[in-house]
Amino acid sequence: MSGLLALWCAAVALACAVLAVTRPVIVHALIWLVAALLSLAACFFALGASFAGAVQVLIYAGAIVAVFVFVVMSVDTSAEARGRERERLATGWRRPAAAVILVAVPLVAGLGVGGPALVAPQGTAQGSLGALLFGPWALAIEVASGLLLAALMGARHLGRRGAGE
Amino acid sequence: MGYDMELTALILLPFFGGIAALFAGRFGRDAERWVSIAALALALVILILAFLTPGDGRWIAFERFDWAPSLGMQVILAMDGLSGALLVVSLALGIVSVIVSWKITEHSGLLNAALLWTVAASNGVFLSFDLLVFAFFWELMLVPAFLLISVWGHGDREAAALKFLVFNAVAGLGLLAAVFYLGASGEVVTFDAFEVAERDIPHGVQVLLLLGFAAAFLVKLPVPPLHAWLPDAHTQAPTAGSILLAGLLLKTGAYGLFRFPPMLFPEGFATLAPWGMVLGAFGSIYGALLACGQTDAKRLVAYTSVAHMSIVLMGICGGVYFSLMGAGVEMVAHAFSASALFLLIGALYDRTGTRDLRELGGLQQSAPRFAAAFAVFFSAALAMPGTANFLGEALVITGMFQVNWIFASITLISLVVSVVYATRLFKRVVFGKARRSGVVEDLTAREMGPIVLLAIATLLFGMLPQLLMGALEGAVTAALAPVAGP
Amino acid sequence: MLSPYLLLLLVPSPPLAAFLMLGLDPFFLRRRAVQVLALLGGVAPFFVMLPLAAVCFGGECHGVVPVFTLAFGQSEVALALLLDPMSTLVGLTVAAVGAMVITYAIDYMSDAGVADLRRFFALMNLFLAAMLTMVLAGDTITFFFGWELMGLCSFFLIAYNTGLPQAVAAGRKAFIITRFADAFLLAGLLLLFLEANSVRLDVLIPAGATMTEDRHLVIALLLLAGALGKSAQVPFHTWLPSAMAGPTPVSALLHSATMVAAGAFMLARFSPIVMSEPLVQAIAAAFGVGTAAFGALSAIFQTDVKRLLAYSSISQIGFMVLAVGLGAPEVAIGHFVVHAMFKSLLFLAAGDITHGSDLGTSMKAMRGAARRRPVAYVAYVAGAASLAGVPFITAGWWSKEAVLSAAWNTGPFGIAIWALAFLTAICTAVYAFRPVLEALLPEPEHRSRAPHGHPLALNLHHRARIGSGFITVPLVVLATGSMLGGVMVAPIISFLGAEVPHAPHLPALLAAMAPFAGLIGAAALTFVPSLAAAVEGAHDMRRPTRLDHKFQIWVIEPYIRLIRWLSRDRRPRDADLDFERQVRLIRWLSRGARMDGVYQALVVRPFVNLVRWLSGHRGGGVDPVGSAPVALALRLTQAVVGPLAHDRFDRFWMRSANRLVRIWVMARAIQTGRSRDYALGLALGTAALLVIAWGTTWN
Amino acid sequence: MNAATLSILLLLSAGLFATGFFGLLARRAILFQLISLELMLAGPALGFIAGGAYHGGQTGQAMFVLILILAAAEVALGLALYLALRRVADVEDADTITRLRH
Repeated sequence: MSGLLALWCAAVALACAVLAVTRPVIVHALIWLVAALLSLAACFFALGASFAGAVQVLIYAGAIVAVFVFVVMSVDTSAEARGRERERLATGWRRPAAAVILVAVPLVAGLGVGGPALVAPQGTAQGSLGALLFGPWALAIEVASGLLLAALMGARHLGRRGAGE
Repeated sequence: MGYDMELTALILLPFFGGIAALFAGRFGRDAERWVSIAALALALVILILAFLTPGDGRWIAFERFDWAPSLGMQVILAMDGLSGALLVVSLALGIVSVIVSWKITEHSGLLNAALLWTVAASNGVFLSFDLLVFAFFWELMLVPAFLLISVWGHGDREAAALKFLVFNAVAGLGLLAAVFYLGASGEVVTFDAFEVAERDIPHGVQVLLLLGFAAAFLVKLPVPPLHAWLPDAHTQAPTAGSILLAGLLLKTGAYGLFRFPPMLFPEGFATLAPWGMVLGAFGSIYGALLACGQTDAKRLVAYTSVAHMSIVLMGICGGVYFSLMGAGVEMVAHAFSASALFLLIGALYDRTGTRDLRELGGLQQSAPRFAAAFAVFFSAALAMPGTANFLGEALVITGMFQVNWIFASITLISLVVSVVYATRLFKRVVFGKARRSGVVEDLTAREMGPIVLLAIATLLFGMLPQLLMGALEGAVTAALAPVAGP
Repeated sequence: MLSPYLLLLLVPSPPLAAFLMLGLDPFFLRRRAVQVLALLGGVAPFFVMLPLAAVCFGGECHGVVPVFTLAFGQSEVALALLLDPMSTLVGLTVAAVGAMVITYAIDYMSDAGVADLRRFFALMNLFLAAMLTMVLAGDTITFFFGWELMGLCSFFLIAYNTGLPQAVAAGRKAFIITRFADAFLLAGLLLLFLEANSVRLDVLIPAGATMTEDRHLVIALLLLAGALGKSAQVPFHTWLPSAMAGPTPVSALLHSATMVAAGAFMLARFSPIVMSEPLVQAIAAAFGVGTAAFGALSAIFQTDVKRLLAYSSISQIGFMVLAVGLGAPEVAIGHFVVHAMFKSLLFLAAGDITHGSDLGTSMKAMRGAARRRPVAYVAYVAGAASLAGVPFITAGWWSKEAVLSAAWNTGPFGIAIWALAFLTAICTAVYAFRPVLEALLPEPEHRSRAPHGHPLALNLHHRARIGSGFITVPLVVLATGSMLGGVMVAPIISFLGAEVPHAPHLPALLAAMAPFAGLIGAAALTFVPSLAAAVEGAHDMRRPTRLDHKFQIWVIEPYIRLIRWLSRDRRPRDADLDFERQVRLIRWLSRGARMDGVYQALVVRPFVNLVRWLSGHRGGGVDPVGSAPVALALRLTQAVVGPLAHDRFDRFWMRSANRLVRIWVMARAIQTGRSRDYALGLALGTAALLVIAWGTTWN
Repeated sequence: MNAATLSILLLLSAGLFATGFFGLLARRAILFQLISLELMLAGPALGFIAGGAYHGGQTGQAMFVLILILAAAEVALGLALYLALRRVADVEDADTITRLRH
């Protein structure tokens, strides 16, 4: 049951994602992105990863998209800009599509055909995520935090008025 | 004789004097010139002192010290009358050339350095008896001379300098190859000319080696058909360069020929000497004829140098006492007279801006002192009795009569032709009316100094030849002995 | 005690010192100082010679003053001055003539600028010193030194008017021709030195005389050739008439008494060597008499006084050479002394008369001389009489008679030579008296500016200013010498140690008549207008007027018959052709047998062509021999290095490099700078990785 | 949850990734590319969570946390860059920024 729900939510997320990348208007695309991310959050809940689902909602759909929204407010949304976007997409989709197929076919085929025999499921999650993250994975977390710090500083630097002038 | 440094000093003094002159310019006006003159004058004093101290018979002074004994390299410097006379010539002409180029301000430090280095290198040539060191100085000489022509020359100076360099450097290879063979062919590797002279070299090898030596010497001499560099180099060189070329560089060729072939390859020399005389006879006429046809005064004098040095070659190859002595005297005499003519023509060029015989003239009226100086060296050029040039040529002719009267007759003919070109030069420059040159300022005191010096030298050695011939006696007998001996 | 011979050193010293002071320009001199110095230098040798001559005539006449000794090799070369009868006599003569000429020149040249004056007197003094050195030389080196120095001085002196191209050309010509002859002399002297191993005349001449080899002949011939050149004998004579472009005192000193006569002196000096070879002797005699005759004939037709005197010198020195050839060098010296006096007198007098004339030294300038310059005219008459050999009262007769007698006494050939010499003597009288008679003619009407004035007139000086004593005294002294010197001829010859030759009465009488015959001829040439015009016309290359009938019969007719006979011409006589021949003869003679043309064609032109060819004109390359190695090297470079210049390795590397560049250009097209394209690249790379992974790991 | 579900989930996650990838390549506006990047990160996140659920460990969620951090950093920098570009050169088309080429 939960498996089917997860499948459904994932399928919806995929559909929303397809819509998100093909909308000519940025606000629409952003809405569809939020939809896709929220569907994924539902999927995570269905799969029993409730922490992941919660974080997904909080950070992805909340924080990140909020940031997007701030930025989007400065974007030109005139009719001709929309037309330009549509025209760009109409003329330039074939080569990316071919490339994506080139990537996707071996990926999917590799997963599907002759993939490794899947180990039998071992029930629900055992142990605590926190113990894992702040135990054996502490180093990875530190690295990630360093990355975040760097990103923060970079964003601060880039956002400084007059930096590039 | 003890271990002295006087001969080394004769080479090193001008060399370091040149380096000093290079930088002296920033310490005062004309400082580089005074430094040069001081260095040369000091060397001259040392040389005269060396003359006055008694030598050991054959050599007035002798020095020997090791350099790289494992490679058989050592420095052997020896001076007899011949080298001594030529050293006097080289130092005196060095001073003259410094004085002559007094007014050249462009890179004057380097100019004086180049003059002094030329003198130093040719002094090295005149003194060295280690063949490798000799060859080293031989090639070294080309560098400052090349600079002199290419930096301070006139007209197409780069081409002339290159021609000079290519001719002499290529010919120098022959010398170098022969020297290396000589050094390496013995049981012990040595370049000591005295030791090499003791060896028994097969006749054919001697001829080959002699050809290598002769290539370098004959080009430097120069004798037709190897003379093509000389007129260009002389014409384009500055006055000081012409003086050193005519007075020193040509003499190194004659000196080498005088000294080494009879000493190292007596049999080979005896084989090739007749051909040398043929070349010399041809050159003496050919150079004189071409001198008659020139319109550039410097080129004319350059071709007379070819003719006179050919006579020297003939004298050396004659191999009898008179001809060798004549060649020695002619070498010294020509150094003075040709340099003086170059000096005069250079002074004329400074005033008029032309050396074209068709444009000059009227010196007699406008500049009597100039004309008188011309007259003196004009007489020397055509071998007037009383000048050292006559003594040299008469002695060569005497020797030639002992060897072969045909060569003597040819030399006499070249004497007659010398009147044709000399009077032509004189007529065009001194007589007649000023065609383009206008009124020429007479010689200044600074120009008169060297000219009087050279005139006195020319006439002194002509009137009192004992001074010169006594000095040459030893070298002449040494060159004579291997040929005449058993 | 010092030997009196040491005075010998002092003989050439004063003029030499004067030369040094004047010529080397050590200090400023005023005009008067220059003249005083020149005069002192010129006159002093005579006064130094006088005591020496006294010693010598006193009987002690063999002194050698060694100057210094050169030791070289096995030989010793001792330079010395020598006093013997010959050098005493000739030295005295030269010193006297030199003193007179320089005295005369003080006045004659007084209009020249100070610088030119200095140069002139410096060279004159040097010349005098050189001649004296040569005469007194005791060895061949000193001898040759003086000999050559004279040649050099003659070049400078003839070309004294440096602005005048023909004077300069004449100087060069003189110098080159005499140098050519000197080469022979030098060869002879050097060979002699090699034979005798000494340069001292007192050693060398006896040694040379006893040689009995072929070399002896060669040496004698070489010496003879040297003498002929210096003395302007045929065929070397051409330089002397041209040399008249020099100022008159130069001609008087160089070309009458000293330089040209030096050849004769040299032959006399070396006569023991020359005389011991009969062939050389015969050649010398033939050249001497031939030159004498030729010079006299040429002189007759001259229209310029100085040129006339130049040919006269050629002719007279021919007599001296003849005397040496006949084996009588003492007679030659006698003639030398006399000739020196009267010839310099003639030059000086003619110079004085023509001085300042618009006509230069043309014969016409002599006209009216008796009125204008009586002293000079009388002196000229005296000189001319001596030259013509008027019997008894002139010195010339005595010395010439000695030469003629010597010829007569030599034998059958001698009589032939005598005949030729006799005819020459007649011709001599003709040309000697021509200017004398010309002077009696009235002066030309308008003497102002002749349109075709003599070129020398360009540089003329005007009348003398200093005081005529400087001109008159030399003229009077020399004239006296020319007239009364005859009494000295016999003593001179015997002083030199020979007998005065005496001919039988008949030839002596005939010879005595020669001057008078010549006087008639001269009168005919001067006063018969048609003849005078013919001479003038022939010289000017113009067609002459019809010649006088008598002259036609006696002189021209035989000549034309001779020509017709020689050329086997049997055609009827053609008057125009005959005229043509006459004119051609006179013209030929007046131009010195056109030897100049011959030299021009045989020597000068080929020489110039050769030189021009060698210097790149006339189709040759510049300096063909010198450029040959260069051309060879260039050719070699082209042949060997040329193909290698397109280096295959180099080409390969260059092609690879080009290809790389092309690839780089293509590769660069991928690099668009657009992040999307890089993303595409990433995608493709990922795809490829995935395909590989699919093919490997998962299987 | 069985293996078939996992396979389908993985396929869907691959589809998400491919969609994001397509968007990255096809869109020229920088904001769209950033959105696409978010999707590209979301795909693997789904894969990790699905795998974690299947295997029953916490590692899937741990990896998701890392991806999340990455995504946050990327968005922060990307948007800052976008704003800087807008401000400096008034650029919103990624293709016009080609100075890398030079």
